[in-house]
Amino acid sequence: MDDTPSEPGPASGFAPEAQADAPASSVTSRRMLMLGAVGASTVIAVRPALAQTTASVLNCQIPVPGPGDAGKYIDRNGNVVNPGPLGPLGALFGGPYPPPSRPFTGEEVRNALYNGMSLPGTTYYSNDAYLKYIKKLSGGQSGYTCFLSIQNPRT
Amino acid sequence: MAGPRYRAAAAALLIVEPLDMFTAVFHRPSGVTHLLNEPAPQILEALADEPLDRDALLARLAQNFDLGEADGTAVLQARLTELETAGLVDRV
Amino acid sequence: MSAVRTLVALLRDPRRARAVDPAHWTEVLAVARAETLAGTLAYRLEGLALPGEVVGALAEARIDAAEARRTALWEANRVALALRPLGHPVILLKGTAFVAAGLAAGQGRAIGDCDILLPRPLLDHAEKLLVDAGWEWMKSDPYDDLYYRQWMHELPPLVHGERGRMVDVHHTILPLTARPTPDAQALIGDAEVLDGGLAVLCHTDMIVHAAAHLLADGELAGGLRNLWDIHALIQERGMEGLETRAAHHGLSFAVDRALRLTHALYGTTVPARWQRLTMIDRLYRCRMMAREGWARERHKALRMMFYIRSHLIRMPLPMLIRHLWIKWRKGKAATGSG
Amino acid sequence: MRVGPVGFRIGSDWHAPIAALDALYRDYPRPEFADYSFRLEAVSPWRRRVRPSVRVAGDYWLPDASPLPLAQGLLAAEMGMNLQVALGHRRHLLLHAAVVARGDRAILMSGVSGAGKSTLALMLSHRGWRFLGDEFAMIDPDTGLAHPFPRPVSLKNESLSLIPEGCRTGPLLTGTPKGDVRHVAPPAAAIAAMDEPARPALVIFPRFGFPSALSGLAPTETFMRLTQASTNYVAMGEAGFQALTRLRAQVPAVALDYPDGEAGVAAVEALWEAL
Repeated sequence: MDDTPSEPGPASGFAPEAQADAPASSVTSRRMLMLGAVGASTVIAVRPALAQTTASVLNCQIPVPGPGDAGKYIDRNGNVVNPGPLGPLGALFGGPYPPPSRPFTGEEVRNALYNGMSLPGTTYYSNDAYLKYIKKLSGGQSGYTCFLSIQNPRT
Repeated sequence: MAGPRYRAAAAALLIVEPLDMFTAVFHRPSGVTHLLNEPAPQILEALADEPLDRDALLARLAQNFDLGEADGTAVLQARLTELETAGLVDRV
Repeated sequence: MSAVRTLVALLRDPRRARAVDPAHWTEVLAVARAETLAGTLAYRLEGLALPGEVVGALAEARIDAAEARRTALWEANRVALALRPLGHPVILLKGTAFVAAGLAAGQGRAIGDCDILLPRPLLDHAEKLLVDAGWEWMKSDPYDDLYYRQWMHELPPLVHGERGRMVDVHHTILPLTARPTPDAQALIGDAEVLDGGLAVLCHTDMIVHAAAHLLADGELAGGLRNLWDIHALIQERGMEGLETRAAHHGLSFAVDRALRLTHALYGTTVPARWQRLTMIDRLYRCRMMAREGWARERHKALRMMFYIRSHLIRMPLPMLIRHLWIKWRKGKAATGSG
Repeated sequence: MRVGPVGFRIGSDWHAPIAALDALYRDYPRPEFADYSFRLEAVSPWRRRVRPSVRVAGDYWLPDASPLPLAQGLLAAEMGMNLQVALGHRRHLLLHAAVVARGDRAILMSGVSGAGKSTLALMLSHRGWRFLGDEFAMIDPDTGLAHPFPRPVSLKNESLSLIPEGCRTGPLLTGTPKGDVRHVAPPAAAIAAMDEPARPALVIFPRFGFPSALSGLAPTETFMRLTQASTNYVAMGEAGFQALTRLRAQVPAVALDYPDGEAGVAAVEALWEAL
């Protein structure tokens, strides 16, 4: 181990002021340098902690589907589709599933995603379909901010 | 020829804070903080003084470090692409 | 004096700041935030001897503006990088252009999306390049998508998957459905090239665009900010050649009105013929200043009128009716399910 | 009203939430100037009287936030204040943390809702510690000092039984999105000292309801946890990076699991003694 974990020192980095003497010391040690794998990543951007932007995040809402798709159903893969031939009965036969009667709250979605609870008023299958829909949300869609805000890596 | 030459963002554009195996870098033009893991900080260091193409960079790194047996060309290209996307290196 | 009037008066003449009492500052700040003019105000008032709390709040607005500037410039840099294969400079519009060109109009300005202008034949290629570089479509609705492509002056908005920033790729500065049809070729041909694969409209086109944006393309929401752009552009670099250029683009009426309004509100230096407001101008001014001390909007009827008008300007009546009908049905379906 | 360095102007369509705020915030100054304005508004005109329902509208707000019933107006006001600060404040680096101090040295206890930081801070404040806040640690980027932001503590559910005797409290709010909630005004001394900053001396990431455990953190982990705990780290730009790296480099940080409040207080005080 040639790393000193806590104290930042010239040996560990490319801090500009360290450049004058750093190369010499790294040459002598010729330490192993791992280039990583093609698919791996060695540059990680620190993102805004949306989880913390407000204490009321758990009170935000995620409509399923968004207001632009009102009346549409959700298929088992989480896509927004037209109602199936069975209409609401599709819920009993593998979908597509009718939209829930109200938007889910951030807290409900978080519990469903991370604590193994079902979304209220759902069956095992419709729960899965709605969650797939929610996971696919992207910027600009209704509920996306809310969804981002519950992505809290900490437990 | 090994394609374009790359150079690291100017030192004045970066604030570097070595942590442990990671290095935190604040990139002034974007306002983004990046956490860099080996070999990204070493690549930036190698590209700080003069622009190098990929093969020259590999040779430079091999001078200073033991890169092991495998051919590093493809992996190094992946690293460069990653750094370029982040704006930490650009092509000359 | 109402807070919005004070805001305008302070932008016009910062020396009046000393006469504002603390309680009124609270209102002025709320209104300035609602009009996205807080940063602009903060730069205008920088260095004045004001109460400590007010100085602190204004400093905060400057921090925000500085970050907005940084983010906008970086986004422009990334867009230019992605579009490098086009071999054509990326013409920045509005706020991003002001900060990239270092103009006074960019001082403290809030900047949202990255608006760019490209020759229409390059649009498809540009879209592909942006998508390859990590931008994603955000409109999932086929009607909206078609509407954008067919009738608007831009691609459907693209959002960068990682940075979350939106880029609007325009090929002209007004929708194709609108009556005036600006000369897009001249806009592009006379653009001033900057470093880094970027460009901005020439000075007169910037003013014409700002006026068109203020009056012909919007419901006048954020009107005070857009009008301030025009004021700052003229104060910094004059208005020589503006009339001719406006006429060339068929936008004289918009530019004339913008000049009259900016003179009336901000005291912009303009020749005498733009120094008197018409009756209709007064309605515009009233609409732009329709905010009370809590920054809530006032004059509902007037706002509604401008909303309808904004659509009338953008498209012919039969098409408008169809558009509103589709939007209404969708809205109704949405509330029905909620 | 003013809390620490921040002034709020709060308006409402109804009288009740304002009266509740007035009572709970009796000891806070009422300056003329406010940094942020927001209102508690009816979701629509007829919902002022029929099943009245409150939403927050103001300088900063979230489009996705769902409304609360009028009976929970106080909670809406508290959320409104959090929202203005979380989204608008740029003068300090904000960390989601409770802060207590002895003399001029402070402990930052950072954690998500439910980590027990509020309860710990309240208990410590009744054992001779100065209470600087249970929501946000405000770190001055120039000095590195933590500025007090001592709002009332909001206690939830099982913590409600821990409210010490003789505290000023708000009404018990039942059935809120966070369960049963009651706000407890901080000790008067904490409010009186709310313009006196303290130097961070220890950062703790507490976790309530786990067997007692204490672990050190690698620099990167501390760094990441602090960025994740900050509501304005990215918006602060370079100043945020500088403030956060300085805090990381100068102040020791530990993760603390604790089974109950008593054990938590004992562990925090033991850590303090060992500094």
